[in-house]
Amino acid sequence: MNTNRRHALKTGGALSLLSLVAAAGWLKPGDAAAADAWNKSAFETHSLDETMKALGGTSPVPSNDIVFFSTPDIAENGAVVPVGITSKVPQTESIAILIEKNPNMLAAVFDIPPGTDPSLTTRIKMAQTSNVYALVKANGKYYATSKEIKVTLGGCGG
Amino acid sequence: MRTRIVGHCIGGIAAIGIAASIVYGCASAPAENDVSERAEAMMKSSFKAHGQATLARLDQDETQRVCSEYAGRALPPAVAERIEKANLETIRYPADGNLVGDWKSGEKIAQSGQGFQYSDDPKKAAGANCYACHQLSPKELSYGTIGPSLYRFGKTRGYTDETRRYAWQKIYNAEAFAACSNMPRFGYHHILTEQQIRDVVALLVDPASPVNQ
Amino acid sequence: MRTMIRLAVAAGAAAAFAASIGAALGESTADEIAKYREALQDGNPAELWEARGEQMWKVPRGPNKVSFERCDLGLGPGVVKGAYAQLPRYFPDAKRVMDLETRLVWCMVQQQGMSEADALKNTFGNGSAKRSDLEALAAYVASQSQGIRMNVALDEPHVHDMYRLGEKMFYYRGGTHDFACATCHGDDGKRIRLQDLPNLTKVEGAQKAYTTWPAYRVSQGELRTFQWRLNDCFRQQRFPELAFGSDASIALTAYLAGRANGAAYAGPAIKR
Amino acid sequence: MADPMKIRANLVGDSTEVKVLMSHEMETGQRKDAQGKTIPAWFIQKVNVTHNDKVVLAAQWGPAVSKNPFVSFTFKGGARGDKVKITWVDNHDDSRTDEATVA
Repeated sequence: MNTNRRHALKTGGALSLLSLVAAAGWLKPGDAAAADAWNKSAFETHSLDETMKALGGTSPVPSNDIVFFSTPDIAENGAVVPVGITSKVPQTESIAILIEKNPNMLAAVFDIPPGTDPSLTTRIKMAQTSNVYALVKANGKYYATSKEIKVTLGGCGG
Repeated sequence: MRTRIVGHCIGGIAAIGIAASIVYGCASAPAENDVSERAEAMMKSSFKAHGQATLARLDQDETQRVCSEYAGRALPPAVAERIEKANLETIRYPADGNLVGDWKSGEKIAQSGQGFQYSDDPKKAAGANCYACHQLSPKELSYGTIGPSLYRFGKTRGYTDETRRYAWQKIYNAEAFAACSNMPRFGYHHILTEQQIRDVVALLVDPASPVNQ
Repeated sequence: MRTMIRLAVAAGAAAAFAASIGAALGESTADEIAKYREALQDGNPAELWEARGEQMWKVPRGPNKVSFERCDLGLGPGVVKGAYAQLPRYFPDAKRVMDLETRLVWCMVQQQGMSEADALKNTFGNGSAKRSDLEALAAYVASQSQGIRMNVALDEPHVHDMYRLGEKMFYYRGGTHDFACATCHGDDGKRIRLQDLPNLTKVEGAQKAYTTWPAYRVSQGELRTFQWRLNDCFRQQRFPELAFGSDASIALTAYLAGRANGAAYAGPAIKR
Repeated sequence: MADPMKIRANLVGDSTEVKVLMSHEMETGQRKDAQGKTIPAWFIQKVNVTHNDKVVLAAQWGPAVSKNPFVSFTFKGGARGDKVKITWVDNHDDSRTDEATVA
């Protein structure tokens, strides 16, 4: 099971979560996310099975045009992990952050209207060392990149 | 002399009068011993018992007292020798003579810092928190440097009876070898059980332990 | 987002940290942890506490409906600018050396008419259900000393005496683990797990450490004051609990603040 | 009621840089209290940023966004004195709107 999961993720299984999300009608071009109802099902995806079931759309294309910045490889504390993402993919419409090993994979989705730079920073929680995906929707298509962020133990009482 | 002193009423501290009046009564360059005594009295009135951490924890044994007195300065050789000798005498060995346990369990003990804090559950086994101060298994990136690296402890020293015995003694009472060492005396203070010490010894001296890879 | 001073301190600390552990850990880990700390500097939630504290400062409080604008932190009633950089200090009206938190409690009780129990409710906050007025007030007052050099009056006899007692405490070993403050904070270039430990016996170490408290602790999602810092150090030392505002807490604060004299205050900071 | 946000909006060249800190627990619903009872989830779900009534950023969040959230981003245009307005709504339907002036 575990091996399967890992294998699937490496071959883009996790990224297909976005297809699920897209299929659920989220991230419609030009929409402001806040105007929509909060997308409960997308934020409660926590196993690959769920994602697999929803495999309908195309998987995101790995892209070197999506770059993490101000995002360390090692976090001193998992409660606050700074993440910065810039997309150079033309016509970027939205940027999402997914954390593979969190109880729920999807952390945040930002819709980027025309006129706003496709670049932002925020802070996320990570339960453990994990791959973090930056997923971009541009001109109706999905692109992604990922990096591993290590979460370290700290303190004297630990 | 003093009217109402907010801080002193905080947390139900009583009997401050004595310590405090001394504090304000002797403001001009008191003798060093006097400062030590007043500091101790001040601490005893400023800390409050909390769960398993009772005020008795502030009572020092001879080793603690002498090490506090030297305040980080080098000890005269005679004093250091006296402390080391006294601590060496406290070391006890397992009745069955077996000093080496299971390194896997030792690794867990080395990772855990639980135990003896007032916030800890006293019913749970304490850890040794070795990684807080030492490098051990190279797989653990998050290690401290207060103590020396113990990576390849057994491999470097040889897998001998002498090495195993030294590891036991050092964990049991580090002051037996280095007076005023920063390392807790895990056996002397009963922080770890006999079996736990065996397991940590194994982590250090078992050729199969990740520490010796 | 903050002043240049704060950024400069952060960058300096990050560089020093990278240098101190680079050899032991491999450059990459040290660099990445330094990067992590740097990335946190831009946007410090301590500001949320400062804003709440500032608002609280001006509002009439307690049964007497008196605001903190009557509270004398040592530079005159209501004067906040630079006050933190001179604390702890001796207050003749209380006949006692006080740190910021103890003085705020004194003003709440003596001027605003609150009971001590009320003033000391939630000294250490825990989420929105248990918010600490003291932490917010301390964050605000401390923020008003940014860039101002620490100047604790060590020549004042009461403060000097507390400084000496605090120094003794710093080296006092006890408990089940034989720990003293000096166990972890008496040497250069050491760390516990990955956290670098300031050598508080050296002036530079004390300056770097003291001038960044209060601080937002990302591990707790709370702003913590120096009283909390000491309280939690002793918990981990396996000592009994250091009482809030006790003489021992103020003596140790006087020792560390006094050793930080001369350094520009650079808090409230953001820390692991 | 929720605490005010801390918003900064600064003109940098021909763009406006927005940085915001929000006061919120962002409780995951995964943690347990001292009695072993699960602490219910409580987190911001939607964020909307407008500049002169035009949306410049819209977000949906799960509970994996850190406590006391921070976001920074940049949009083209803006002039000193313009208003940047930010609204968040959490899963208790509590919400908060604050405004900052572009400096």
